[in-house]
Order: sequence, then structure tokens, then C-alpha cells
Amino acid sequence: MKINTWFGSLEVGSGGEILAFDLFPKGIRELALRSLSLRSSRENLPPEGFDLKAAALECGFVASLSEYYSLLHEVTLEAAKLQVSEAITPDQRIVQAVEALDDINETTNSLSERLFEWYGGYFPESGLVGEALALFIVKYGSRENVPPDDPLYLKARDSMGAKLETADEALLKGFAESVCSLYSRRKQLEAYIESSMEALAPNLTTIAGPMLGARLISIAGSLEKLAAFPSSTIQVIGANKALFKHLRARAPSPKHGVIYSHPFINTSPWWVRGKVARALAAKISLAARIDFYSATKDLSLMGELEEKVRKIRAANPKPPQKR
Amino acid sequence: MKINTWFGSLEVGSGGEILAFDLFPKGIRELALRSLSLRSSRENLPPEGFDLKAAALECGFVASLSEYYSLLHEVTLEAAKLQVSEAITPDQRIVQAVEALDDINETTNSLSERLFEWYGGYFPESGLVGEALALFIVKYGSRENVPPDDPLYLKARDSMGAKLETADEALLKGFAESVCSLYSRRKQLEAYIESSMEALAPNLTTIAGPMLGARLISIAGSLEKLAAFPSSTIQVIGANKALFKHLRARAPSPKHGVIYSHPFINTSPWWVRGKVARALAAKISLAARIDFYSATKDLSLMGELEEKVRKIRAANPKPPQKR
Amino acid sequence: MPDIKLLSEGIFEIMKDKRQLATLNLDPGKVVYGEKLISVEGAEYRTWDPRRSKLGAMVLKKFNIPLSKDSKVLYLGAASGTTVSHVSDIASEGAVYSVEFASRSMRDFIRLASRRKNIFPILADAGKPDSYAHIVEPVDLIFQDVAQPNQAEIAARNAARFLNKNGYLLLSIKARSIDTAASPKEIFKEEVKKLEQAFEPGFEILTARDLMPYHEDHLGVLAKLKE
Amino acid sequence: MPDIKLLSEGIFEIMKDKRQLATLNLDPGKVVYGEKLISVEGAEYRTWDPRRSKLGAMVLKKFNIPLSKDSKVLYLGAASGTTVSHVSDIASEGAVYSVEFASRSMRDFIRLASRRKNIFPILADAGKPDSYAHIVEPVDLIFQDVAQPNQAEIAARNAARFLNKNGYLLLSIKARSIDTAASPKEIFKEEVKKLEQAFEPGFEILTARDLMPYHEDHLGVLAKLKE
Repeated sequence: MKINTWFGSLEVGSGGEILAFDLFPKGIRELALRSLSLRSSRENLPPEGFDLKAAALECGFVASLSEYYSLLHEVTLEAAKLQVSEAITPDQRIVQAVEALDDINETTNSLSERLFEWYGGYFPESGLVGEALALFIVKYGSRENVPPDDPLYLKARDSMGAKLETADEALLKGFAESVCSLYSRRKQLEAYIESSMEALAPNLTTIAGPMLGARLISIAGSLEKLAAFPSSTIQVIGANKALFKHLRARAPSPKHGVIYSHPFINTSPWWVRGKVARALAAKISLAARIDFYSATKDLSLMGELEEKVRKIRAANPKPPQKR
Repeated sequence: MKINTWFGSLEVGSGGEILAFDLFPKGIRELALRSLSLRSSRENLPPEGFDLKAAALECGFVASLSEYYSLLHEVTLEAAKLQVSEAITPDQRIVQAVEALDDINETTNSLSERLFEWYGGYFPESGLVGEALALFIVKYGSRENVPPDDPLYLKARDSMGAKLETADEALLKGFAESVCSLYSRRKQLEAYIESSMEALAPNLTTIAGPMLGARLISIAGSLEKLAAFPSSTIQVIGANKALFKHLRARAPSPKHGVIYSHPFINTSPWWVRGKVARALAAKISLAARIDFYSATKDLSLMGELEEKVRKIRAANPKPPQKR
Repeated sequence: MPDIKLLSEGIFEIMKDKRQLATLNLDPGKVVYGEKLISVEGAEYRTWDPRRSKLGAMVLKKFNIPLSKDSKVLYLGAASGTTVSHVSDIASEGAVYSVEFASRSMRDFIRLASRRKNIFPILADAGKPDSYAHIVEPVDLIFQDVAQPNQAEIAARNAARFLNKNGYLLLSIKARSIDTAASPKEIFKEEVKKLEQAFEPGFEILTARDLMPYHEDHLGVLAKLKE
Repeated sequence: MPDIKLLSEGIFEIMKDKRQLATLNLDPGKVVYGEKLISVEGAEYRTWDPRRSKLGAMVLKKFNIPLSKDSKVLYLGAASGTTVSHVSDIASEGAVYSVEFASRSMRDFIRLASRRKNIFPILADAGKPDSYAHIVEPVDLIFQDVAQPNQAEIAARNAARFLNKNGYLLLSIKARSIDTAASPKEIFKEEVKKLEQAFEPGFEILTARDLMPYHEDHLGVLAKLKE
């Protein structure tokens, strides 16, 4: 019986005695690569309870147990490092970008609110929020610098806001610059996710849109896992809390998770949203599977979904009567 | 009897009849300023139940009730705006900076962690964190760009990290730039708080340090409120949760709030920290009062506190015996 | 078409999807704090969330609300104007003198006040009524929601100076702002006693009810001056 | 000088300020996950937090821990190595084959493994023992903490291939990872039954105790192969 080990191929007799062997060269990297290549082999496995280290000694692969362990330590370490270096697949890169985008969104909102509150003491009438406010502050600082041709000139001139001292103006401008930097980061991440999604999962991107598609992959963990989910799971991805409550306390089953943000659902009247969500989840599941297994674009998917949603809406023109 | 109203001074008889009057000019801003100047007058108040609008009609200040209300509306609005524009006092500006700094710290930490996690997939051996990591990524991007004269060259060359694609490198560099922007914002805010505190509250700054002093003002709401607190309150400022628990559920009284960060406390052995906190809080309270009421620097304060702390430590060289 | 019921002068209950408290919008088309606008036969109603307004909660707790379209009101503790806006809707031809101490809140309140002619903003300490005695006329109602430990005293001082003989006091007492440790029930008993006896002029309590479930540990009080 | 008590081979209880579980540090001066180092007469101990380690909790719940200094161990679910580091301390002259499926955890685990000669990292699915059959020798103990719904099956498969006739299985079962809805008690009963009967080879259960108060809804199990 032939068996494969990390240090070589052996021919073993029925009593476990070694009849012949073909040892690998002792290079760490080479041994690690061979070891990795053996991972998925279903044949020539050592029999249950086979003592690898005794065999390695017997064949003369190593001169001592301590050499055996020392070499195996280096080889397993190298193999693990090689695997780790290959772990960042295209869908994992999208997942990283989605997570980074979530962090950026959260911090941008929090710093934008602070800027609004802070600058509001100096020019509460500006009516500006978010990036527009940050850009305004970077440009002018104090409202005294707003020129007559700016649409906000009159409001700035007549503002009840306090006078902005030079030191505070520098502080606010710097703060606004950081906020602007975060807004451009947001755009950069969104653009990356859009183009990566189109390349990785064209069908999912068509059906769900790039951002929702990326979010689904991110919550599932990978495109492979998303493709493996039943569509009933996809329907409630991101509704963990509600789902947990449903399972534990027999609360009503949630109708939709993150797919709620899809325009087909949030533009539908409330009484058909559950049905639309079910149809959408089914199509997303199909799209993810095509993307994972064949990666070719199926041009008919979107038309089918639109038709299905149209039918659902047509069949349910009115809200159900309350009982 | 002479009485002051927002529209003029009146001479009123004992039956409430108007004997004479001196009306103000009808300019909105001028009336608003006069109205504000009457706020703190303790004399010549209208008697209880005095009907101002009837008097204004009677004196001919206005021709109709609707004119009365319309004018009063404009005047109260203008007065309130004037007050709001003066509300941002030097200590309020420090409070704003402290709040902005808190937000910046929180977001910087969260984005730094994300950067560490994300870049860790490409160069886990760098050993860099925080601003050093962000600066490294801005400088080099991929570890392939680390030159042989950089101390991290060997680690970069032999890293188990994945290969960093160009598109991801641009993303990571941009993200790192935003993080760097936040770190410089943090420094700018700290420098502002330090110099403002030295000017506003030199004694508090000497005793507590500028950052702790600013935080105490921020939690109290203003220097005036801080100066009005008893020192037992100052000792536990920022320990709200523990204090609330103490009041509600008879839990032990908290020994110190934010003043815990003071070097006199956190370098003291644990068994004298309560005593040191009490001494420190007393001196902080005194310093805040001097700053609020006289704003002159008292050079003896720090020496007295140091002496007091020295004595506390000398009197309690050993931990109390457990019973 | 939604079903509309009149609860008190200027205060409505509209049935649209669910029962909603509402007032007629004095500033048509404009929303103050994110509430909904509902148009019925040319009239525009603004919904009124009792969880965000002590007065709104008092309406639903069946307090008699002594407000009519020409009421003169002294409102103590205007904050950013959520409730004042509804009082302004109701007393559409009256006057709402609105006192608020925090300049940060006043900044927002000014935006509201500048759009409504019957609101008169006053940035002042409600505990010092002398400081606005040169502005405020005698009123029919004092509404007070100031979250100060000495709120009974504040009510008495303002009533002495500004409240008409037949006028009313509507008061919201927050247990926490009196004492964080004692039980709300004890606090309420104590505060009601203070209103009745501790200061000149004393009040006669007409109604006193907690504002559950809209506000926890809050007592609503309707009172008038002792004769 | 701290008081030291031997609880099991290589496992100590040190009294310093409070009782603390500890092992002798195989990598002196280095800390793995923020634990404390305590030096006593030239020997360096690493404290071991039972709240962060199922095995640590099992020690305190008085499980017999079948580990000695030359043990060969197959550790399934190495994560980032918190517990493996202590197993490596105890089996200082043995071998700890450490299987972990998540490459993110393996990234951190490699840092630990590279400093300790007796750790052999394996990035693989513990449910597929064939994939590391060419590496792992027969072992004296399988420790398993994988939080998979089919953990009984995983234990059986690995035991069949790698566990010595006289070897032991130490298993931590997390109720939530089997079923989020059922009661932990029911789940534990079911899982113990599966270990005994559902797969070849069956196990004989020696000890089964929950890991409270260190870990909620976790069952620790010590078992050996049926004869």
C-alpha cells in the first residue's frame, strides 16, 4: 500500500512495515508546498494510527526525533504562511472595502455633526450641512469672508452668530479639512466597490446594485457563502436581531434585512413588500450562484425580475382590509 | 412712581394712571439694546399685573394692538439674537474644542484600528500601529516599495502578507492619509486648548494641567460653574455613573472622577489615592475660583499642593492591613 | 378622508393610519421638528407627539387645557420650541412670551420665533422674573417646564407678577431634577405641598397626574391662584 | 513570596493579590495575550484567565486534565492561540498540532507558533481530518473547541484517525453554535448522546460539567474511546 506523508511517499506492508520509500528533498519551502498539495488528495492516506515520526526515522529522513520535530515545525509554519498570504481573494478585498466604508460613514457623520454644531455658533443661518458645510468652511472660514457675490452673503452679513476669532477660525478650518478628506475617502471607496463588484459578480451587481451586492457578500462572509445560502436566508440577511427574536420568542419572522434598501422594495406599497422581497431574494440567490460558479453575465435575469415585480404589484393593487 | 418698560419710562400714579412718559425712538435695534439694558435693573419695575400694552396705547407709542405686538415681536427677536451672538465666551470656546477633541479621538482610534486590521493582511509583521502605521502606508503603500535602507526592509521582504494590488494600494494610501489628517487635527486641538487654558485659567492650568483643567470646565459647563462647585463635587466630576449608583443604591461613594488622570493620583500608591484626590480637588476648586474672580496667577498654589501630597504619602507609607 | 375630533379649543385628534394629536398649522407648509403635516379640506394640521411634549401628554391624560385662540401665555422653559410651536398654533391670535435660559436652545428657538408673529422670545432665567418684567403683560396661562430643583418657587414668583386673577398654571415636574435619589412619589407629594403652601401666592391644585406612558417619572399639574 | 500550588501536571495556582491560574512560561519574557508574568525563584509563570479559555475553566471546574510535559496533542480550533499557548507551556517537550480554519486567526496564530517549537500550525477544516493526515502523528489528547453544529461528528472523525487507544478527548460545547433557539440543557443532553452513540468510534463520557461562571451556556466534556 502506498501512502503519502509530508516527508515522502512510502510503500507499506500489511503489518505497517516499510517496504520502500521515496523521500522529498529537505528544503523547507519545497516541503511546505508539497505538504499543501497533499491537502486535498483522497488517496494514499496513512492508515489510522500510523506513526509518521517512527517512519521518518526508519527511512532515515531524519536522524533524531528532535530533528523531526524541528523540521516539521518549520514546514508547517511555512505552509501556514503561504496559505495566509493567499487568503485575500477578490471577494475578501471587497469585504474589506465595505467594512472600511462603514467605518468612514460612521466617523464622517459624527464629525459632520460636530462641525455643524460648532460652526452653528458663528453662522447658524447658513443652512448648510455635511460636505457642503465643510467645503464652505474650508473656503471662507469666518462668515466675514463671504464675498458679496456669494448667495449666502446677506445671511452671513446679518447673522446672529458670534464673531469668529482667528485662532478658532484656524481650528474650524482644519477640522473642516479633515471632514472633507473623509468625504472624498467615502467616494473613493464607493467607486472601488462599484468597479470591483462589476468584475467579480456581474449578475449580483445587476440585480442588487453594487453597494447592496457588496454588503450581502460582506455579511455572508464571501461570495461562496452567499451562493450557498437559501434564498429565504438572503431575504433576512442583516436582520439578525429580528431573526434571533423570531427564533427565540416566536416573534413574527422578519420580512427583509438589508435587501430592504433595494428600490424594488422601498418603492413598492407596504402591503406587497414581503412578496417583492421574496422574489428579489430568489433572484439574488440565483445571480450569486451564477457569479460564483460560472462568472458569465446572464442578460435575462433583470428582465425576469422586473416582470415578476410588475405582476406582484398588479395582483395586489389595494391594501388588505383590516379585520 | 417711575417705571421702566421696553418702550419707554413712565410716571404712574397710585391708581395705575399714567402721569407722564418718556418714550423711546421706534428703531428695532435701539429698542432691543435698551430692553437688554433693563434686564438687570432692580428698580422701577412695573407693578405686579401692570398692563404694558394698554399703557403703550395710552401713551400713543403705538396706534393699535397689532402694531404693539408686531413691534414687540421684532424687538424681542432682535434682543435674543444679540444675546445669542455674545454667548460664546472664552471658556465656551474651550468647551467646544474639548468636545471636538473627544470626537476626533474616538474617530481616530476607530479608523486606526480599521487600518491596522486591513493593512495587516498585506504586511502583518510591520509591528506598526496608530499614526506610525498611517505614515508608513502613506509613504510606501505596498511593502514591496520599502527600500533596503529602511529598518523594516527585511520584514517587508519576507512577509507572509498578501500581494497588494494597485487599486487596493491606492485605497489604503487614501485611507491612511485621512487617518494622518485626523492625527494632525488632534495635535492642533491640543495645542489650542493648552494655550487657551493658560490665558483663561492660569491657576487651574498649573494645578490640573491644561487638558484635565479643560475637561473639568467642559463637564461643569463653564468656568463659573466649576468655580461654584464644592470641592467634594470636583473630586467626583466625570464619575457620574458611580455617583448615581452611590446615591440610589447606597453603593460606596466614588473616590475620584476625571481627576484620576492627574499624575499626583495615579503615581500614588492605591491606599492614599482617596486622600490625595481630596487634597487635589480642594486645590483645583481654589484655583478655579481665583481664575474666575481675579484671573491673577497665584505662584504659591502648586508648592502648597506638592507639600500636602508629600505629607499624605509620608503619613501612609504602608497599605492598611486587611481585616 | 381622515376622521377629525376636537379635543379642546385648537387641539384635534386625527385618525389617519392611527390616532394622532394635532394642531392647525399657523405657518403652513413648514415643519418644526420633523412632525407630519396632514391636509384636510384646505386646512393643514401638524401632528403633535405626546412623547416629545409634556403639554401634548397632558392633553391625552385628559387635563383641562385652558388655552384658546386669543390666550396670552407665559411659557417658561421654551427649549428649542417643540411644544411652543403647538401653543403658538392654538393661541393663534394671542401672545406666547417664551422664556429660555440656554443660549444654545435659544439659537434654534429664534428660527421658529422669527416665523411666528405671536411668539416673543426671551433669553432669561425664569427664576428671575424681574428681568423680563418690562416686556411681559399679564397672562391667562403660565406653562412651566424648567427642570429646576426650585420649580415651585419659580412658578410662584412668575404667577405673582404676571398671572391674571382667573389665570391658570400648567406645570410639568420631573422627579429627577428635584432629587436623583428619592422616590418619584415622595417628590411629587412634596412638590405639590410646596405649590399649595410654601410661597406667596399659594396655588389651588385642580389636577395632578403622572404623564405615563408618555414621560416617565413626570407629574403634570393644573392649578390656579388661591382666592 | 507568592504561594504556589500544583493543580495538575504543569498547571499551578499562584496566590498573589488573588488566586490565579498559571503555567510555566516556555517563552520567557514574552506575553501572548496581555496576561501577567510572575517570577518566583527564577521560574516565570504566565497567568491564565479561565474566562478567556475553556480549558482554563475546565481546570477550575476540577476536570482531570490529561496533559503532561511530553504529551502529543491535537488541538482543534486554535483561534489566535490564547489557550494553545498554555497547552504549549504544559506539554513543553511534547507536540501540539494546532488546527484552525480561519486564515484571519491563523495570521495571529503564526506569530505565536513561530516562537514555540512544540506548536505545529495547520490551516485546515477540522471536519476534514484527511487533509492533515500526512502531518499529524497519533496523539494522547484531542482538545476541541470549534463551535460547529456537527462537533460530535468532528470529534469522532479526528479520534478515529489520530487518537491513541488510551487517549482522551476534551471537548467544549457551545450551546449557541448547535442551535440558537433550543434550551442549552436539551442541547447538551443531545450532544452527549451523539458522542456516545451516533458516530464510530463511540466515546465513553468521563466528566461533563457546565463551565459557569467562566463561560455561559458551555458544556465541558472529558471522554475516552469506548473499549
